[in-house]
Amino acid sequence: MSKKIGVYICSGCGIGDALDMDALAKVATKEYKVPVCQKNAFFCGKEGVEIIKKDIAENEVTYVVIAGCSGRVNYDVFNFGPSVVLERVNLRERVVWTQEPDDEDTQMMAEDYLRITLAKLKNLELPEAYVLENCSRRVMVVGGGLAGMTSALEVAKAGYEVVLVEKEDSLGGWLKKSYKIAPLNAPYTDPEDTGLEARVKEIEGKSNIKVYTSTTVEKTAGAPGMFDVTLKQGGSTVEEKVGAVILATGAVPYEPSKLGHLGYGASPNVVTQMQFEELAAKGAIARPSDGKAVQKVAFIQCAGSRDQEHLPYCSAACCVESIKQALYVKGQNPEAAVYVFYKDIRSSGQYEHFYKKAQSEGVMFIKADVTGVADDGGNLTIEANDLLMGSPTMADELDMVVLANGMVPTTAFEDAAYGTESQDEAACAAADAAPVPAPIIKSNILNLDYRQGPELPSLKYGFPDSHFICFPYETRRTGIYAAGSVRRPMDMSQAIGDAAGAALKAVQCIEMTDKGAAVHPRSGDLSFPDFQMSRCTQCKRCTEECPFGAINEDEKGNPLPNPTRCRRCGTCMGACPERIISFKNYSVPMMGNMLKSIEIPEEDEEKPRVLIFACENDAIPALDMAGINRLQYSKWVRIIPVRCLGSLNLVWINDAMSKGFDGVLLLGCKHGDDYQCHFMKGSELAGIRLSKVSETLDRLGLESERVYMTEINVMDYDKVPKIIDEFVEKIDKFGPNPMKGF
Amino acid sequence: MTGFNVSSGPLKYDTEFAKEIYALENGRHIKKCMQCGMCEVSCATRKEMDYSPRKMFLLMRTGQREEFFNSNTMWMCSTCLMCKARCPRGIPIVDVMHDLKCYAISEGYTERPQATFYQAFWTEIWNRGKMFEGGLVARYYLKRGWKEIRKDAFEMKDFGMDMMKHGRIPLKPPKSIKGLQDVHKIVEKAKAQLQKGEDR
Amino acid sequence: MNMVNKSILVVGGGISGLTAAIEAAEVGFEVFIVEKNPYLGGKVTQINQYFPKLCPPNCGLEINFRRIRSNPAVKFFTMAEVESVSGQEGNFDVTVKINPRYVNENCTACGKCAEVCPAQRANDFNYGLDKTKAAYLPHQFAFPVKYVIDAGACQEGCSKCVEACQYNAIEPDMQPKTMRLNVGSIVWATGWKPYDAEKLSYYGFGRYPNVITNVIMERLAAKNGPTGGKILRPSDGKEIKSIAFVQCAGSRDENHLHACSSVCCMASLKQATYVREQYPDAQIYIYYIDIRARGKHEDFFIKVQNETNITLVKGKAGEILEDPATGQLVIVAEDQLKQELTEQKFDLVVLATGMQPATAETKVPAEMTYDEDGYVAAGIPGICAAGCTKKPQDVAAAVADATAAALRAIQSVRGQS
Amino acid sequence: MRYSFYPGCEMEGAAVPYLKSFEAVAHVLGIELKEIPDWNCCGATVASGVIGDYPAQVMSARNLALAEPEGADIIVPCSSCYMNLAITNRKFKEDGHFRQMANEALGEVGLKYNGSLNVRQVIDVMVNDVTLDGIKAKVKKPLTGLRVAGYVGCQTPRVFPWEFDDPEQPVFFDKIIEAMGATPVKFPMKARCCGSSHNLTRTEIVTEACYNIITSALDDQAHIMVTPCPMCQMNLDAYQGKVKQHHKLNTSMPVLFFTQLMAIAFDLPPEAWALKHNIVSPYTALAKFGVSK
Repeated sequence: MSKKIGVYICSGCGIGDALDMDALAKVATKEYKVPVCQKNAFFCGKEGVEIIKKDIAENEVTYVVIAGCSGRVNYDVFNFGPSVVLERVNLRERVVWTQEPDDEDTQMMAEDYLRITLAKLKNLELPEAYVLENCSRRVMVVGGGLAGMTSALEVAKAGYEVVLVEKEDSLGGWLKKSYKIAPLNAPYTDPEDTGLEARVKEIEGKSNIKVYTSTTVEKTAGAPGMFDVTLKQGGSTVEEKVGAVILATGAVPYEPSKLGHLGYGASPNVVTQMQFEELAAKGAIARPSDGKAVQKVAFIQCAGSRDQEHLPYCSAACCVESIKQALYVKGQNPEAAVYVFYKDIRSSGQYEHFYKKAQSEGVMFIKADVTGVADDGGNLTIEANDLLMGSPTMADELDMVVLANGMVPTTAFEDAAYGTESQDEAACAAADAAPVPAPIIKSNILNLDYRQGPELPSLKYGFPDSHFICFPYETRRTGIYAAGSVRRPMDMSQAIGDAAGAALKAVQCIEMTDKGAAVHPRSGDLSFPDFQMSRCTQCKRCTEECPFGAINEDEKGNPLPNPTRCRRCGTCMGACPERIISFKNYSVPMMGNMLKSIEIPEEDEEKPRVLIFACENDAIPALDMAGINRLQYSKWVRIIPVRCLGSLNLVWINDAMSKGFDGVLLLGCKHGDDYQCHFMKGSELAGIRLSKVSETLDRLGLESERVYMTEINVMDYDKVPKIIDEFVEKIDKFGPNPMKGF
Repeated sequence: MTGFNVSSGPLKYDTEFAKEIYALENGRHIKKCMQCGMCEVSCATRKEMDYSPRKMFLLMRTGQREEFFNSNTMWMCSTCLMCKARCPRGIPIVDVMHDLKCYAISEGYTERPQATFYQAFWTEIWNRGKMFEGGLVARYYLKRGWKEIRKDAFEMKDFGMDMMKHGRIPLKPPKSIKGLQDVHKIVEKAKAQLQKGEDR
Repeated sequence: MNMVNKSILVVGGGISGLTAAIEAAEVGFEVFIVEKNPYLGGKVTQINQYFPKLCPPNCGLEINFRRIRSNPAVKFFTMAEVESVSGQEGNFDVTVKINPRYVNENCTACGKCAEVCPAQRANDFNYGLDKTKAAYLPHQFAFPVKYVIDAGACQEGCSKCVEACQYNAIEPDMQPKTMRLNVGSIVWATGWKPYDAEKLSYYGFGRYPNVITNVIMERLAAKNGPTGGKILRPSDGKEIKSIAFVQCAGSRDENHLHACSSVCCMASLKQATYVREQYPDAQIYIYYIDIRARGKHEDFFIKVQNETNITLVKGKAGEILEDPATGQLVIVAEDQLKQELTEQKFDLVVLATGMQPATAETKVPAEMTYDEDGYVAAGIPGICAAGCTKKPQDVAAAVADATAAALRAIQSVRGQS
Repeated sequence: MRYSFYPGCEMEGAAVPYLKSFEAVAHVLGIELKEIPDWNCCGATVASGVIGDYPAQVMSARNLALAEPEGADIIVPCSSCYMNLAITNRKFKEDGHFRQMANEALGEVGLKYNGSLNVRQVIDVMVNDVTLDGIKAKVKKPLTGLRVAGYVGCQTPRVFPWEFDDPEQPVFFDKIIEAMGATPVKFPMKARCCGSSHNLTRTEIVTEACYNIITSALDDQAHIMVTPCPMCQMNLDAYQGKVKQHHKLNTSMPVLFFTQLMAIAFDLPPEAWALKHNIVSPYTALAKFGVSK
């Protein structure tokens, strides 16, 4: 495609009153020799758009630059199809609404923004998608329990093939051991049949689901659209090619042997929820010691959960499970005495109806601290402090005590995540609400052939959950989605919905990959990083820093990129000291040329220049918002958006300083425990890189404070002008960059 | 209302007494209590009551029968319906209090003046088909005895005089209704039905 | 057999509807969103921060809006409502009423109309706590970035905005329009509304100015709210020294919302952190029946408990009394762990009012079934519910549910072919 | 507007001014009253506590059965009577088993009730059938400037919460006061308990409750208080002397049945006001409306 640039300068919304339109046009036509440049007072109007469309059609304009409002607005009217490159120069929100009108410096700012964009276009190519030749359109689901079976069925019903892998000899997971499940449907009052048989039958009836039982995943290699999975079944192995993976291996009960203080082990009649479930499934619930039908049963909630010594978190499902099991006992014998000792009854949402049902059947719920469980010769006794009576109490002559012993994700299990010595530290750390690093659990589930570890990174407590509230399926391993109680503690009802959601994400990843497009958050982006391997020094920074584990390494340390794992954040590009990584529409030289296009006034003009690299996810909308609120900030700054601060290459700082900028400000997203960086580590990595810059600057005799990074979120639009002004003020105090003019 | 005046040793949960109470006409609704405490706050006579309803239910499940029946809780209820209207579990607490009154009377816990008052009131209705205030007062004091009359007579003097003076206490009791025997038959039948648990 | 239409209609442009629509579109399906407000984003646009991360909803919304901007498969209609649905899975005819915005597509969002507008209206975005002009941008982050005119608030005969607008964007004569859509499947995601707190007579909302609801608290704490983010008493604009959160204000209540609304415990714990940040010494009380901080949210519960001057009272707040002279409030409640009846004074009381599904009042125009609170219990082939139309849930769960709904909608249109 | 009329026992005793004024205003408003023949006591707040809810309800159902042949809804001025009859009636309508069993008991004396009637509280009838405009139309002597505390009492609004009014802060009674031209005051205690039948057994409960109610009305500068409830009126009126004495209160608060005030507003003859029965004198408060002994 030939590159023919058309520049359209809008004078509407007060732009024309504040700026010299002709001078702006001159930047395009004279400085940049742009062949087509038009002015109009209302480009977003029908006629304005027609002008542009006409140029595209008749004048063969392929690169359109609209200098007017922010790209957040009028995106729909300025849509000229995928074959036209569109760039917006934000004169309105970023210049006119934040600066003095009709002022020399405002004009200079506007002209610089036009220059930046035109410089960008010089270096920008329309990306061509990385399209796999044989993109696999199959989904592998690991785990054949409730969530896994649900995911498999949902994917299959959407018309895709499924490979369902279960390590046991039949499907079902916990459902196999369950007598019934908590209600999934209104009126949410009675336990329901597990529906296991029907589900298995449905799976068997689907020709597009291939089930492997007694099978584990030995290795998962490749990338979305082309995962090569080695399955191990008995002594033999099978190879399967799949496009996406759903991890639905669930959770396991917390190890009851650690619950000796609640009587576990002291009597066979102290059982876990799961053991009780198995007893119920056998028929009449009888106590293990002598087979006597139960008359008096007590449940102890939070046995392990919500306990800093054991599981600091709430296991989310146990309250509802105990309510269900209490109803088993009542169903078997309405006269039976059933007690539930609890901290808080967490029958959230519509499960309130279920709680009420159990109460109506006569189950007694007792808010109490259990102080001991004793075996008094066959029968059990619970001693407690009844918190609502403010009195010590006891329940005696109990036939059984059931411990609601919570759940531990399978992704943490091999590591024996909690209850061991090493893990006590983790528990203590959690107590202090100190950051718990995201360890990659040494587990044995997916066995990813990834440079960055064999399993999904955990967020906390071994659960590989998303850190994003808005994006619960965000994953740090593209194309691999966790679903059900492995992801976070949840009940069965939630797990079913969760499994269907993960199914969509898997299918979506396949469709996007098939088109060569990125998935969330840069969904649809066709660009991908290109590695100029001849100049690679095997420093491994790209492979280490990629937040998504997209880049493997060969034995020599050469990066082996997997474009379909890539999320296009540019972290690798920022990391590379040799600057060999670039995207067609985002590259180190492109950004360098953009910043170099900015005119730096002579020192004696006393017009300092500060360059701002701003993350386009949060900082850019915040800057727009400052404009919408007409908040004024320094006229000396020039803002260049970046995909993520993680893509910041240090050479840009060098370039900026040697170009004569007096300071560089970096605006990124929050990092740390509650990070908001959409690429997880962008701002954190930028911070680390910058620490190296300051040494260099110091060595050059430049104040290291001339380069400063700070974190803002989208709502900090009111703070951003202050941040900018304070930084500019500080730079002002340092005086001009001594390298100006060199 | 106060905290629990109970022994310091551990109290045993006991479902037997609870079963007895659950078996009362509205007793089953008690099971739904989630111990939120709304009834205590809502009660018009909370300052007088020994135990709020929710605390009564706790006494019940720890089997403290004497403490339960000796409390004044049910007798303090003034039927203002606030707890019933507010109870988030929809427990008709007022109706439960009716049951507890009935049960207390039938179990012989009739020492409280309110028990006398209730019985006197009911006798009025039973005898006439209607209530006659003069008759009620007479019956009440007859049953409570001289000591109480002497104590109250002074207190009640102004009230009685005022009411009389303004023509609001008829001197003669109203005539019994014609269908008094019908009322008796209906009530006897209904009580028999209730006894057999046919009401629900 | 009828021709199968492969497009999907999503009713409701809140976080659930947006998610369902975008997720389906990113699989490659054409999607229509019908939203009754003049902007997309629904309730979460009015939330200051999400729990437990305390991050701003606009961050995720901006990303979602960017996904819409870059995906021509998503089309949306604001100020629109579904009037009727006929047909069956694979071929639904839907009538959509589009209410007049009085501002057409020419709007550049320059703001001139609002500048010259002489009339004011109560700002529903801030629950009436402040006013906007009759010509207004619904809120700063509003998407689409287009002004709206509240014709009911206009001064009679006024045409100042029409004259001021250089782009002929204002059409005072705009009429409601009816539009027909043919789609293969429908996702119903009309969400929820806060339960009417005036029905909780014992709490005095509506009578006592300093009794507010949790959704109002979000606006008070929000930078783009009526107080610029400062938590102040509505009665006199004063700073606060004490505040109480009243849990289960309407939820878990046979007289009001039967179900637990599942988000209010976490929401109040979160709002306690808003208060703590602005008032390091303020006394914060939380009256509760059970604290339902499920799963990993327990961490947040512990974090808040560890703050100083936070008191959790096990006992439902019974009633609130007001001293009309000072606007001070007294909460009467039973502190059940201490076995005593308490009367505690506060400057401000926040009622953690629960969720009522929109479908409690406005049913789906199809043969759906509902549970006792009005949540959709079961759909019909081709129509499924998503998010808080189905059950009370927090944002993360609603988004997961909406993602699942997107798949079911796709199955409906795929399964038909 | 035709109704079967259930007066209740109090109307023949302590609440005689209620009966007199109610019958008079009902006539003016076009409310035709047909007294239920040979009605019996509803059971008050007491019968349930002695014989149980069910027998008490069946007893009060006799009144419903006697009224049914007339085919008109039942109007009830007394709040306790309303509570018992309305709850019983609701059970007949909604609980098939109850209906069957109760009719079995009523059948003992040849009665049957099909649940065809509605039991209506007098406020409900005034607001929804007569309508506020209907009341306004009959006002000859608007009570302009009279500040009135509308004491609804506890049971009336709470029998069926929200069915025709807010259970704790009812508004319709105030609207009736407004329709008479008077000014209803805020009066937050308007639906709090007056102590009810504790007057005999524990007088201090009543005096304490009445003190709080009266001072709430005084705080809001009410000139008089009106109520639709016989028990409340008696406690507030007849025990007011005691309340004042006990709490050293100097101001009096006349407490009228609202129909008495209505009779004045309608400019009916003094017999209809029936003010001679009031213990706390209302004459000073009402003097400017030409009310005197």
